[in-house]
Amino acid sequence: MRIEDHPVLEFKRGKKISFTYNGEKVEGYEGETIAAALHAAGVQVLSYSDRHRPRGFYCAIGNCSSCFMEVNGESNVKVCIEPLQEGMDVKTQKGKGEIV
Amino acid sequence: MKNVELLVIGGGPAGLCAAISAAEAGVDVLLAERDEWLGGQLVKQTHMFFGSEKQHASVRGVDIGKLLVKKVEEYKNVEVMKNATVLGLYEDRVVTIQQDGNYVKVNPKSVIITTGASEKTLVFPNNDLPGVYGAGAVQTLMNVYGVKPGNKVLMVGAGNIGLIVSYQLMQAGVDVEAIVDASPNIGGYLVHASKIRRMGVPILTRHTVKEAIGKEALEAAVIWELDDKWQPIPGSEQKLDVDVMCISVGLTPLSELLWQIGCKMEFVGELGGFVPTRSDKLQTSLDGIFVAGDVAGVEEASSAMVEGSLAGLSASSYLGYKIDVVKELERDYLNQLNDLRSGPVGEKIRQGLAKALISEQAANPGQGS
Amino acid sequence: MLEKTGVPTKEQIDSAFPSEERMKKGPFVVVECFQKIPCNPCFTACNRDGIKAFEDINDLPDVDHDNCNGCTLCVSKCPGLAIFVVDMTYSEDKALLKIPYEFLPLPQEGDRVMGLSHGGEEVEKVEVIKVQNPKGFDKTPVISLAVSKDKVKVIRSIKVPKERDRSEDEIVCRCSDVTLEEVRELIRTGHTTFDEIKKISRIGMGPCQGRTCSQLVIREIASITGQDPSSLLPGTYRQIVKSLEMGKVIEALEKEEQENK
Amino acid sequence: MVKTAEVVIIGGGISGCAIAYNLAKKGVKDVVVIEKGYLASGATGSCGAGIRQQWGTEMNCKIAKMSCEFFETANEELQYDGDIEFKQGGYLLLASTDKEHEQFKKNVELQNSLGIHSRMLNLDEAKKIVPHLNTEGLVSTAFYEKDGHLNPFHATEAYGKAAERLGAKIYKYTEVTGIEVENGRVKKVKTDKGDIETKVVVNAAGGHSQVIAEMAGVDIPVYSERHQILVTEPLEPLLEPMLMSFSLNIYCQQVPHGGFIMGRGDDTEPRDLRVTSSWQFLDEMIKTATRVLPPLKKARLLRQWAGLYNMTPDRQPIYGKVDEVEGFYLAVGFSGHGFMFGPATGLLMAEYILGEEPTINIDMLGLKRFESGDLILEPSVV
Repeated sequence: MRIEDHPVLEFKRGKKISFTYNGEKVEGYEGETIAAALHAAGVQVLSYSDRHRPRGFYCAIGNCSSCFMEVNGESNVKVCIEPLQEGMDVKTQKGKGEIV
Repeated sequence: MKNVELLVIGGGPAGLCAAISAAEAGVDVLLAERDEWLGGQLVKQTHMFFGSEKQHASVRGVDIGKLLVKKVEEYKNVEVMKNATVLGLYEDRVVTIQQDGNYVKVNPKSVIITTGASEKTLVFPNNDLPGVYGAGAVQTLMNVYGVKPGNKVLMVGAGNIGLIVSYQLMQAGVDVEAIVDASPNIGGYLVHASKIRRMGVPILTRHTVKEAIGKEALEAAVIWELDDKWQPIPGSEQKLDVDVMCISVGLTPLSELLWQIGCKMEFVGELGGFVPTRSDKLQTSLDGIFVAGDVAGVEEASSAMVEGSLAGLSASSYLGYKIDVVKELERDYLNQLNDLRSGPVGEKIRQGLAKALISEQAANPGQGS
Repeated sequence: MLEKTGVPTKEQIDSAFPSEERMKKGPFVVVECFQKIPCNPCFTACNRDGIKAFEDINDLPDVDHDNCNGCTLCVSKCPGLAIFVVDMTYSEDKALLKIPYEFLPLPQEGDRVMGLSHGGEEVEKVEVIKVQNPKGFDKTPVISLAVSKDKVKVIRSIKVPKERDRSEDEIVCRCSDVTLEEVRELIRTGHTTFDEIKKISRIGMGPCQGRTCSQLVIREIASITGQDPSSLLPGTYRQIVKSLEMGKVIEALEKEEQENK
Repeated sequence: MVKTAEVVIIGGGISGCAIAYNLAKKGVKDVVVIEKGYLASGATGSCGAGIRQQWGTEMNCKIAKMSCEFFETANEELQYDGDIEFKQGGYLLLASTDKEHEQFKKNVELQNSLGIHSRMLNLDEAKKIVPHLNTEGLVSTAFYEKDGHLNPFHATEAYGKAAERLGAKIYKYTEVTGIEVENGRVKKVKTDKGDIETKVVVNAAGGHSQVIAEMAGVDIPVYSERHQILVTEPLEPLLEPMLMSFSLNIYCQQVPHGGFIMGRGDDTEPRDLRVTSSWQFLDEMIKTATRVLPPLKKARLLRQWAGLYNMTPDRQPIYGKVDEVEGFYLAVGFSGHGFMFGPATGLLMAEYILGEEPTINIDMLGLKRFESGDLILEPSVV
């Protein structure tokens, strides 16, 4: 799903890093968001709403609430704007988040 | 709490130009940008801009962004905060900001709000299914991060953004199955439409989405035709096998901060929704609060840049900076804006602005000009 | 014919209609009861002697069109659903036809639905003017339809599209999963500003702060109430624009304190 | 709009709607409610919406108990097709000083004597109810499990709809512009949508009650000040009861939707009708809340707002007539607890206006008490 050749743009990707998605190892690049890395890996469903509807990102700029995931144990993280970091533990969020 | 002379909220084309123009006048500027990068939507624009040389016509948006960023960074009196979302504008003019997750307060003497616009959306069955994305999101994903949104796309909306993003999708190697628009006519520039059409992409006016189909993510979309009363025609359904639906049904000014602080607002449909009333020099109804760009009315990036420069100039004057050529510069910016808004395509903008403009005296009763 | 197919003959139907003069005077009842069975609720329902007294419970109802004013009381009472009301004076080109209808989904006022004949054939699209379903009708709703004047003897039922109800899937507010139908229902029950709808439904109170939904809601208000969208306020915007971890405020305050020392 | 009415109630908050409902239920035909915005758009809709029976004066205890008992069956009683979301998670009041501890003990004694079975809990017992409570600096707590919280918009809507079913008329988005008084009697209520002739006017205008009273030429000893609130993003259930501390100046609870709602008072607030928000409130509120319930540090703040407290000198409401203007009645000055008193306000005012035998005698809450100086100060207010 990554664009390799583009007629106008050149993508200078950062260092390759790995993180876990629901326990499985996934690779992404430094400098991209969690949502971008997951999308490149073919993951579209990021959370399930209160009524159990599957949700992906929608705005990709942190405006809406469609992309909440659990990151390193923290709920309600907007992964469309959250930078990816080496070793992050990312999980699908179901319903409302928790703080303990 | 940090005291600043001028806070510019938003580092898109309007904000960058505002910061440059004020810095040039000698003002100490703090520029707060929500994203990790400056340039706003320019960063995603791979196409060449219209307009004239003064607004960098025939240069690609992404390169205009780079030019402006470079210029801003040359000024010692501009401090840039990236990854910094302004959270609140309070009545004592204190501004709270979240930067890299941290909470910061600043106390500016003057503020230029250039927060841009946000995308409108649509309601249809399963409109919240993963794979149904805003056009801006698709642009960010592919032009900032180099990730394809999917393989086959239905574009909803044939305004400039819908057309441009369709073109960009094709450049990224993604198939655009069709572009639909509920209106009887294509809303965007026709040259944009033609360059897509000649690549074999159907543009279906008077068509809209009936529903999205899919269990966990988008698997198909059903579109149907509308009659001249905008009612769907049963039996006209077409099912398209797409894994991405891109919603591009217009922009509306992102005006929350203006409401928070109590700027006078007016609904102007031609400008995308509620906009602040302002003088022709972009002073709002509140002393020392200026606006520029899409937040003042949705237009093209070229006008946003000129408005930014003008607002920067107005804020400098407000802060007491004497610029020799201020009248000349003002006239130049106003003339540029007039040019960009002249002609048949600018008709709507001109009508809208007429409703939002108030005299400088009325905009700012405390400050004689 | 009636005996073999359930469809009455033209003569039978004609016999249920009053004179031309009477038809011009206003609403009247059409009782299409052509078989003697032991039944008289129509007589009992009428409180103005519109149906003449039965000598035998097996009598066919005999309508006194001078007394009947088309009040509709008997329509939902007829166990055979054989009573209709027609008003030829409804408008220049349309007549009002009231029919009993016991199926779901019920049509909604303003819907355009297919009118069906005695034999169930599609006749013409008709507009639903009123849907009456009060307790007293005991689950036999009466639907008022605007039909072409020459179809008052033809249309006796309607076909309401049974398309799967997709309203659950039309999401206006992602934060609180509020659907379009929920919003429309609130508008129909008198909630006519964004703020009012926001408070009662939580739309716009979630983490997106109304950025995604407010324009959709305002458009619905405008279209249902017929107001100009420019006269509708977008609701109150309050600090803060984007959610903030409370611990970060504490950190900032501690830092501030240290700097002040 | 109607031209005449038996009773015109000014204010479509919980008080106004509950009074309208009770009057209509008692057979008054033409009851009209005039509301400037939408139902509950003023103080009712901006309040913390807690329901507490643990009060320090007999009158407040009685009124609160009566109201709470009504809310328990309000969905059915008012035939509401929605849900008022009444959750009885209790109120846990935190005592930080021995003095406060003693006051609580006194209050509990009074409450128990009135059928409110509150009790003192030591800190270990309190932690069983709120495991994440930071007990540092606390002395003891008082708890009553029947206190709780409900949704102010749905509660007011339920009353309004029920009143309308009984024939009352509610005019939303209608602003009262004047009250005509002739020969010491109310005669007419003027609004921006037309005038209504009436012999009875009820001032239930919450934060704007003094403005309405002035229109009838009446000076009432109340003032309004803003109180601010903040709410977090919705979270999975974590806190069952409302937490409240008078000395720390905080109330904090998690509503059924998942958000934490918290507020505090501020003595330095100017006495006016502004409902803007301040960053100073955020700072102070967050400091206290995260101290009382440390996991809140991880919670994300979503939004802040403010509403008006309509304050009286003794922090108890003013119910009843005004001697100088016949037909002008007051249900004002709730000092921050008008919402939780709503059902009692509705019933007691209806009885009072119709001259019926009162369920609770409210004479001592009349306007006269301020002349005689016969004040019993409510000690337990945030």
